[in-house]
Amino acid sequence: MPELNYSGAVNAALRRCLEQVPETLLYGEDVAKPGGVHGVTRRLWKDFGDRVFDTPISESAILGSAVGAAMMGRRPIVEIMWADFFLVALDQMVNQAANIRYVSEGRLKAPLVVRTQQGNSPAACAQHSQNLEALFTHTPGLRVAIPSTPQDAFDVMVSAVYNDDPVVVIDNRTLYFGAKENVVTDAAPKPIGGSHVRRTGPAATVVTWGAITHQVLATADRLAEEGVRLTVLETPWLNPFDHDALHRSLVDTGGRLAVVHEANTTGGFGGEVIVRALEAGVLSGRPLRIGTDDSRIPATPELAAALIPGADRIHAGLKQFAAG
Amino acid sequence: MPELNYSGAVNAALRRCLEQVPETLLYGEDVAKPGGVHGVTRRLWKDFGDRVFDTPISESAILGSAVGAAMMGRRPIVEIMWADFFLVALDQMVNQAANIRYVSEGRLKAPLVVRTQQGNSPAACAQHSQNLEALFTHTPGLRVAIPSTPQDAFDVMVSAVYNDDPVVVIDNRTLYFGAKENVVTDAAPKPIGGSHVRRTGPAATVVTWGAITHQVLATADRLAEEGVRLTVLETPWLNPFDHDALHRSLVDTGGRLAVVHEANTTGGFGGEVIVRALEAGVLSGRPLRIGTDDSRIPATPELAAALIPGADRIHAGLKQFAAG
Amino acid sequence: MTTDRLVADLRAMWRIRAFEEQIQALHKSGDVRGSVHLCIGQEAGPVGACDALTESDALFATYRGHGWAIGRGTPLRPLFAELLGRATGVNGGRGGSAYFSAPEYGFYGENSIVGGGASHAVGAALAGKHDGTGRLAMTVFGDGAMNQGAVHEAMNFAAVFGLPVLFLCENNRYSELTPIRDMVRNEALTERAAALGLPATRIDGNDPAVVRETVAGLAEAAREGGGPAFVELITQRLVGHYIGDVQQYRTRDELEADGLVEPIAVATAGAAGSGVDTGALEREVRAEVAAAAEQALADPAAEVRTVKEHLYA
Amino acid sequence: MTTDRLVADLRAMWRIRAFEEQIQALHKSGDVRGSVHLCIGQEAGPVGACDALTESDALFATYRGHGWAIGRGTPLRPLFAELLGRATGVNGGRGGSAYFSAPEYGFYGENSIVGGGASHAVGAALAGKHDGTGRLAMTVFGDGAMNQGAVHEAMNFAAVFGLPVLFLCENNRYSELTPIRDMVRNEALTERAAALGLPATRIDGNDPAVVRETVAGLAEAAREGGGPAFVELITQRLVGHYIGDVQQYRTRDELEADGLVEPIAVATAGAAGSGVDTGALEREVRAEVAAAAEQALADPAAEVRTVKEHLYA
Ligand SMILES: Cc1ncc(C[n+]2csc(CCOP(=O)(O)OP(=O)(O)O)c2C)c(N)n1
Ligand SMILES: Cc1ncc(C[n+]2csc(CCOP(=O)(O)OP(=O)(O)O)c2C)c(N)n1
Ligand SMILES: [Mg+2]
Ligand SMILES: [Mg+2]
Repeated sequence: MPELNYSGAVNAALRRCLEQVPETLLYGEDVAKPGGVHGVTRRLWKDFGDRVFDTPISESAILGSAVGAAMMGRRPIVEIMWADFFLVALDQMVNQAANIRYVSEGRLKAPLVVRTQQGNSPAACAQHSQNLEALFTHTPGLRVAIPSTPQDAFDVMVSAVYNDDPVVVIDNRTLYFGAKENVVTDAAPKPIGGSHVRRTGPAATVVTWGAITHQVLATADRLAEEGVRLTVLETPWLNPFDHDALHRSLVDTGGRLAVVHEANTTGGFGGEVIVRALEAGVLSGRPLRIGTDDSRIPATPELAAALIPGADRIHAGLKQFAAG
Repeated sequence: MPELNYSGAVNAALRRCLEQVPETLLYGEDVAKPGGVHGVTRRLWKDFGDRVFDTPISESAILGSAVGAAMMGRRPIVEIMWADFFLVALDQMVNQAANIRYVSEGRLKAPLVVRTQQGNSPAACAQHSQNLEALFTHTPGLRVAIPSTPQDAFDVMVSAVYNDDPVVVIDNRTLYFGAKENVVTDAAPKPIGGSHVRRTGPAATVVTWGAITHQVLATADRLAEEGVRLTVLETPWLNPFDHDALHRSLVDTGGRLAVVHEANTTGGFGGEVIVRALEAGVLSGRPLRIGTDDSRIPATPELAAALIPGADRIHAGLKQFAAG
Repeated sequence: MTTDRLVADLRAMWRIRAFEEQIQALHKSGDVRGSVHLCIGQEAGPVGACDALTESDALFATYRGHGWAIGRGTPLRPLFAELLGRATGVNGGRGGSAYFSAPEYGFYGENSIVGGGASHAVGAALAGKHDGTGRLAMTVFGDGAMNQGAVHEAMNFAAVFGLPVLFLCENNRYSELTPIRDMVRNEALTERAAALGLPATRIDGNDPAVVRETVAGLAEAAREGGGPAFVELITQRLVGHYIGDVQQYRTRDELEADGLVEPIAVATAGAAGSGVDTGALEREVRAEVAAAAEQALADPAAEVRTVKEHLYA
Repeated sequence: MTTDRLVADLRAMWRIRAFEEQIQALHKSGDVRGSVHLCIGQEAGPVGACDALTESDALFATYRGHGWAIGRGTPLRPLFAELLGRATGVNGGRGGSAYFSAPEYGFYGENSIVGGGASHAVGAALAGKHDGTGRLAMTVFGDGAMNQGAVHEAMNFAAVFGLPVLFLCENNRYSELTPIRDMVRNEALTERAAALGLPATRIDGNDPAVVRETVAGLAEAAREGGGPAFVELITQRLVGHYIGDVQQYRTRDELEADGLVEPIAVATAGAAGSGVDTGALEREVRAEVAAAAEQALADPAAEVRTVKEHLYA
């Protein structure tokens, strides 16, 4: 069982898929010879030849060619370097990839995986800081994942590649060079979906995904020391979303639900999670929603920190919520 | 007070703005000489010369040039023929227009208006049927309106043009040739925002926007005859959204909230409306959300009708809700 | 050209035209609903170009794609059925006139986003490089689509990787209601492709023989590793952009001139000159097409029961 | 060229280089944070091209835009302050290295989306057609941006409407870590613009005099109604794509060769040959730049209190 950090785990998953799934291709801007701007795809080009290649700065052609190749039986894995760049070619995801299976009445399919990364990192500009998962979760026909650990990064990628629909896998670049952990790399591919109960406690259920999960877990631990025990449910898959697990969990936590995400609050996927719980009748009282304040993201880290939920805000929010 | 149908009202508003606001420009694909594919911009080119012009099929250049012109003090009004086509150039809305004021710390602004129309009409294909308002309501920095009557279509356009931020105005083509009504065309421009209480009744508050409003109103009238009186709040502005009016209304309707929209349900703006009411503590019991089933939209009208809420589904849903 | 070939082409073009005219009639009668884009006047392109394609090749078209689907050999009945919203339609009525596919005939779909399908063809060729077929991919779009960035990206992408993709631009002089000459500064659209490194040629798109020969030659070169190529077919639509477009933006003179050069008029004159009974040919084809429409009309409606299927695997 | 001009150009280029080197140092010290794209080696472009612009003209650049902001006359202190996250920054620290603007100096902003700013320049020129200024707009982007559909659309749009827009492509041979020659089939990028109807020329982008003369000529033609034009500046960056890029993709030979032709080396040799004390000039500029950095470092931090302002009017 290799010890891998997040980027190493993604790399290992890509390697495994390239080895075991001959239909895979891997391409995007700077992913081959340079090994990716974050080094995630290092050495794959050396080992898999022309199945791994660099492309022009042409997001529409990257995504569109992946759609076309997938229609013909390939399983392309392509990279959009920053989630913000999806926006120059979102058509290929929403108008094209998402429609293919349904509109052809199942005669065609588009089993492609798009890797990207998103979110803010210190001094990233407003055009390199957005969290855009809600654009994809509002698009029927797409699958969406957003892992936060090396193991999940590995598993999500393998599941995505074996899945028969277009999947968007969203990393957060601040995770790439985090701590190493032992990663199981030889398990059979799992179906997509699922969630993890990362902490258990009766005070409330906190749902979270992506990089901010780590802050939520740290907060939960801190609160546990302060005598407040929370359940934390991490949902690396947003579509399919594990509403069942959440709703079961809410039974044990008195229907008290908090959602924490880095995306800006209004229209973020957190709202959907809350409404589904409400509709299912498993919610009790007012929920708590912690997201980035509705704003553009300023470059100066101290300014950004005033908008994006950090440790203190999450701690204060959850503490008050658990008490209330 | 002229009698105008919806398209006539938009045309009149554009004419008024072109007359009274010399900074305005109006352009897009087929909007000038042909007068628009739906005839909405008829004759404006004749009367305003080169301030109204046709463009290449280049959505990125249309939107981007509007951004640039707006930065320099113009007030461009541009058309994206179908909301679905935004997706080839969403960058210009989300990464560009939305950032300009904030990132420049108020030194620059981008007062542009983008007109579009959306939704399904009989036999429209999956790439011409989407309701995409949630993409814009999740984008801080943009304003979003979605009127349903000639008067609102007129007022929204005038308010949008006088507003200093980028505004997306979303029509629904099935409304263009509806009934005529007397339209006040000479009132002073109003600030953006606001909502209309279209029906009053104690059973519940129903929030709705866009073309489906007409079905909600017809349903409310039908239910009133059946003895169930609903409050219907139409919100032609989604950003700014009139949460205050809604929350006030909920006080009078026992906190019972239903939302009806044509956009697909998961991640639709309806969820946000519900969560805000919940967070504000003005919601009681389970709300009702009626939206299109999460799906791509099939071309055959009978198939589409099985997914998109129509009169019967809205009636049944609201009736059961009011009873429950 | 042999008379046989001429007759075969005329027949093939008539099949497309008669199909489109039948759709016009079915639209009038309310059986076909919604927005429909006919290719009347542009039949020579599909008839000439599809001959260069083998079974494993892939074609990607636009909303004006009925003729191209027929060109690839898709039978008429399931096409009619698709536009009529029948369960027997090529996509069970999900696609409709503007966005159907028939992959079993190598027709990988129309596209209702201008320029949206060009990069799909690039991907299909890319797939062919790895799946052992060496597949040629062809994509067709209009003159107006040349102004869409996605098309530029697709051509460059194919060029960089030397992929066997043929980009066919059907220049019918209009984008919806706007003439292309008003929307470009340089009307030589081929130069755009040439600048990206594609052999690019403008041809008479009204002559199926010219189209066939040109496309076949480029297809061969592409298959041999020569990379993508671009062909501009000069043609015209004799009808509106969509059914209902009354074409106020065109003069009667222009429409009349177009009528003189349009492919069926020209081929009919040629065939008649060789002694062919073109009237009989036309009647024969029309009967065949009408029969297909009749069958499709009798087919069962698309099943509402299954409307939620096929969103995901 | 006169010695005065040579010295002025060398001084102007040194101001940019010294600014960038100061940023490098401030990045190392942790005062400037995050991703920063330096234009070291590319100073001749802004120094030569900005001279063609008047006050009411508008310039749109990319993330590699420090030199262009300086070229337009933006003072150094508020630029340093912006990158240092100071309240006195040109955008109060909202923009940062990659996305700031200084409209009071005709600098309408960097852009961190490749190709994202090209159409803004088109709009600025369009505005000028209606606001009485007849404004010229200039946009600068890299070689890699030529593969972005948005740039193609912007050039075509400007061409169709004959707008006075100068499209400057700084060809430094790389897009991030990938050479442009691997990403195009035809390396003559000017042909792309020419195909759209723009006069297009490739020039030595390392010589400020050549840039000045070319751009001034095209600017004049554009102002006189000649429409947009395209210039490819052949240049090089002497540093990584961003601070921290160790450039494993470049050989030592290549970097050495670049060092021989880069603008400051060439201009220094020229000036020294005319008897100029280039060492003194360099020291003088460095002192000025260092002083501006010092001042900016002493400026107050961006105010968190105001972080929610300016989202909407
Ligand atoms: C991205 C996008 N923009 C606009 C449209 C609307 N539209 C549909 S067809 C068309 C004209 C296309 O003209 P051309 O490419 O010449 O093809 P033709 O219809 O003449 O075959 C336009 C603008 C669209 N479908 N997609
Ligand atoms: C739409 C988009 N795609 C990708 C990127 C990532 N990216 C940033 S700079 C760059 C390379 C650009 O190269 P070039 O245009 O040659 O400019 P240079 O950096 O050499 O000045 C890339 C791919 C981006 N910022 N925007
Ligand atoms: Mg055309
Ligand atoms: Mg470059």
